[in-house]
Amino acid sequence: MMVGGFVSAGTPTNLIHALKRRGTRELTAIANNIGFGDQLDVLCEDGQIAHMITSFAIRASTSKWSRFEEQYHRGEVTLELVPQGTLVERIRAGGSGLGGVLTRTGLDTVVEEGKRRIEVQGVDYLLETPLRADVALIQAHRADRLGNLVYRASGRNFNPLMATAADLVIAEVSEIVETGELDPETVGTPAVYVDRIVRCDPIEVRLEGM
Amino acid sequence: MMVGGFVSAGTPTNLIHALKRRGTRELTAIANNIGFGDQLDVLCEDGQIAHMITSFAIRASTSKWSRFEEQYHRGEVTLELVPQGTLVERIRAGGSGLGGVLTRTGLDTVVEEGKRRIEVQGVDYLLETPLRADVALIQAHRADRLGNLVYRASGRNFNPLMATAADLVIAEVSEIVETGELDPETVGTPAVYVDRIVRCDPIEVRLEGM
Amino acid sequence: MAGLTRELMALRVARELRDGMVVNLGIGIPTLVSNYLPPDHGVLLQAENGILGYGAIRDEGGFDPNLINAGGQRIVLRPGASFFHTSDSFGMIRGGHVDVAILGALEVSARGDLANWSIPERGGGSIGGGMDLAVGVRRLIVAMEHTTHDGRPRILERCSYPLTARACVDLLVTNLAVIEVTADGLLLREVAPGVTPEKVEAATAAPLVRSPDLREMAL
Amino acid sequence: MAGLTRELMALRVARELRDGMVVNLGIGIPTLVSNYLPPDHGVLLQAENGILGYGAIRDEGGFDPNLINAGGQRIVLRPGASFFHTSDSFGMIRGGHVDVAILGALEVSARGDLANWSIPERGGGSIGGGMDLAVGVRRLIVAMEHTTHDGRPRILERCSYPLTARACVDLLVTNLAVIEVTADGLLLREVAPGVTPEKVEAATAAPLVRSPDLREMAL
Repeated sequence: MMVGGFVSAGTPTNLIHALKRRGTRELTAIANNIGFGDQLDVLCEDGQIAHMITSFAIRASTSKWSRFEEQYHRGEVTLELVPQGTLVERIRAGGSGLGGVLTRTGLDTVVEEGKRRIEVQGVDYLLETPLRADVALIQAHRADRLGNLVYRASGRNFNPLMATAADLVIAEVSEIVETGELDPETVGTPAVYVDRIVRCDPIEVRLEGM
Repeated sequence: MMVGGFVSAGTPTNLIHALKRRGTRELTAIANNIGFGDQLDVLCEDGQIAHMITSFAIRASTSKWSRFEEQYHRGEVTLELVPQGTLVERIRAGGSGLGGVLTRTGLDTVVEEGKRRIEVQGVDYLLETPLRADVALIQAHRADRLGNLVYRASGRNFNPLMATAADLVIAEVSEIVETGELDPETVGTPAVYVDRIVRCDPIEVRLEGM
Repeated sequence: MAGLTRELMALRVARELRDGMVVNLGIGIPTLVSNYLPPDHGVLLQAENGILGYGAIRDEGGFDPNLINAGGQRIVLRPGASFFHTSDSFGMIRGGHVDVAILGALEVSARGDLANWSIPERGGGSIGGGMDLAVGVRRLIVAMEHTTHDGRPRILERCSYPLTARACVDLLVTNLAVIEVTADGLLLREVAPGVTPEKVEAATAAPLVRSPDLREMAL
Repeated sequence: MAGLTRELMALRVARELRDGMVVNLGIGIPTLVSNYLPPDHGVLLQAENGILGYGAIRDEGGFDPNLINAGGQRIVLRPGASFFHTSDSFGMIRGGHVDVAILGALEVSARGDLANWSIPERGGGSIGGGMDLAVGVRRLIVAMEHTTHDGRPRILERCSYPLTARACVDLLVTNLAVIEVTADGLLLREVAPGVTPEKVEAATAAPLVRSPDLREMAL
């Protein structure tokens, strides 16, 4: 499962709450951050997440742990930490039929462990593998009935990339308009990528540390 | 030198003509197609192009050769033919700090000759190297004084990618507006990529076969 | 050579398309397919130069240089269209988000290898987006004349011209027949009106298996 | 430990920025830098969540959840801003289009290795965009306290914490000094008002070369 959003921006909060109500368990989640309060961390209340692939998950020191942090420190969930630029590019590779990502990010760090180094034109790169998911939960500002999505400001973030890399893409939007009412110049995700649209009133996301 | 455009769409025709007047020679040009009439082929009139990296260059049979075709058949220019999706992705890699492209396109064809095959998760991919240029000539619809560009329709094509992959980026636009007048939601190339803006009346490009 | 005109081949290919499909049309006969879709069709046409949801080829009216298909022909937009740059367009193609590509061909082999970009003895050729389409789309339909102008077969045991991609063709629509590429070889499924299976076999330089429900094309 | 406050460190770092530069600010002290740029400055601030051209951190007014910096703080836009998705944002960063990143640090080594994301004995850490920034930007400025809360040096012969990237730091601005990372090692260029070079050296666990034009910071 991929979940779009960057803290308060572009997070499909209603869909996350729906997934909590549904109670699906043993989830592998791919997301920029887990967050607190109304973000992905709510799925940890009932231990729905088993494995997390993310950039922001565990703070080095904090007065208050998220539920994910509690479960991580108790060894109840597993975690793959990925540099943010590598994470999004692995998703893009998964969605666009590329075999991987060659990046200098992570060289000579723990990120390199267990990975291949490939030399191209005299420079070393890490080979990072593509990421795909069964389902992507994303958020956009507006959709038409065909599935075209328009984003607002930094609400884009991971959403347009995740929309390309999952077998089933469900988008939470604030408004649905008739096909033809969106300006083709402003479409951030073409209709081909979107399987389901759900109109919801946005739930405000609180920031409680990253 | 990279030159944006796809036949009549988004081709910086005024800049090409300016380069013809300047008479710069021994050019290596990277472009989707060379075209005829008002496209890159005008630079072949005075033999300015020495090497071409492109997707569309030589038609198998034709009643009328372009100047590039004439020079190619006489052995006066060299040519690297690249599948279109690979060409644009190599440019994107060059502009975004990636070490190359892993694609299945071109496997078991002449495109594979001299290239490395890399296996990822049991699937073979060709390793295609990044492309960069000293100069990119691109076209957009509108610019602000800071260098943000807005494109129209399929005028995007290679332009936003080439803008990221050259040391000097010169954009031909139909209109220049004050900074702040472009809607941030519609910017196709952020200002950071653009070095020079030239306002020109567009020159119509004729299609005479691909 | 008898059989279908280019227009009827385009009509037959159009029958393979369903509402909701994302379809890319190559240059030549495939381009004509857009003319044989019903006006209210729900097929999403994708042009690799960065348009999803275009409609018919436009013969008249003002020329917008930025509204063209991948063959450089001017087109009209349909409601729900969107634009994107070439990298996103080929991400869509390579990533398997295009359901069907319809391409022309010079040669097709018994196992579905495709050669469609270069005739070396005539010098050169242009690759374009064909290799990416052949590798990336879910279903590849080839629309071509069954033989060359001088009557030589274009369906061969193996291709003689430079390949576009190996084992990529799923269905062949020619002026003589509809042939499916299966794991067991080429399956002759339909013949053009007035064309016998024997005639198709004689014009084909690869083994053809006649389908148990072989029939004449309904056009 | 004497020396600069966090605010004065941010002010000193802001002096490194020039109009036209594209600058990414990390979480912590770096974020404060935006408050020390003149109101009419021409610096383009880049947030890795997909904004170029934002301004000050916004303490009041309606909350737009989509107008935040990479630390999740609400921000205002400046004229000429643009938005893009995370892949394009890190293309900008990795591709060398960001002139300067200002990051916090846990440790920096004599040759400019950076450790800023994990303290293993406290469990975990978060990588975020720091590794991409360290590898991709043209100039990396670290803003940090010269020593830990209990007085141990953070500038070391080699880092003890997990690395962010090797040999990536160009300039260090601490509460005690401004130190340049050169091919010949660490060059002490400026000391904070009231701080002696000897005091800086005593708080540093790596060799420091005093610059011929070593001087007191002008703030």
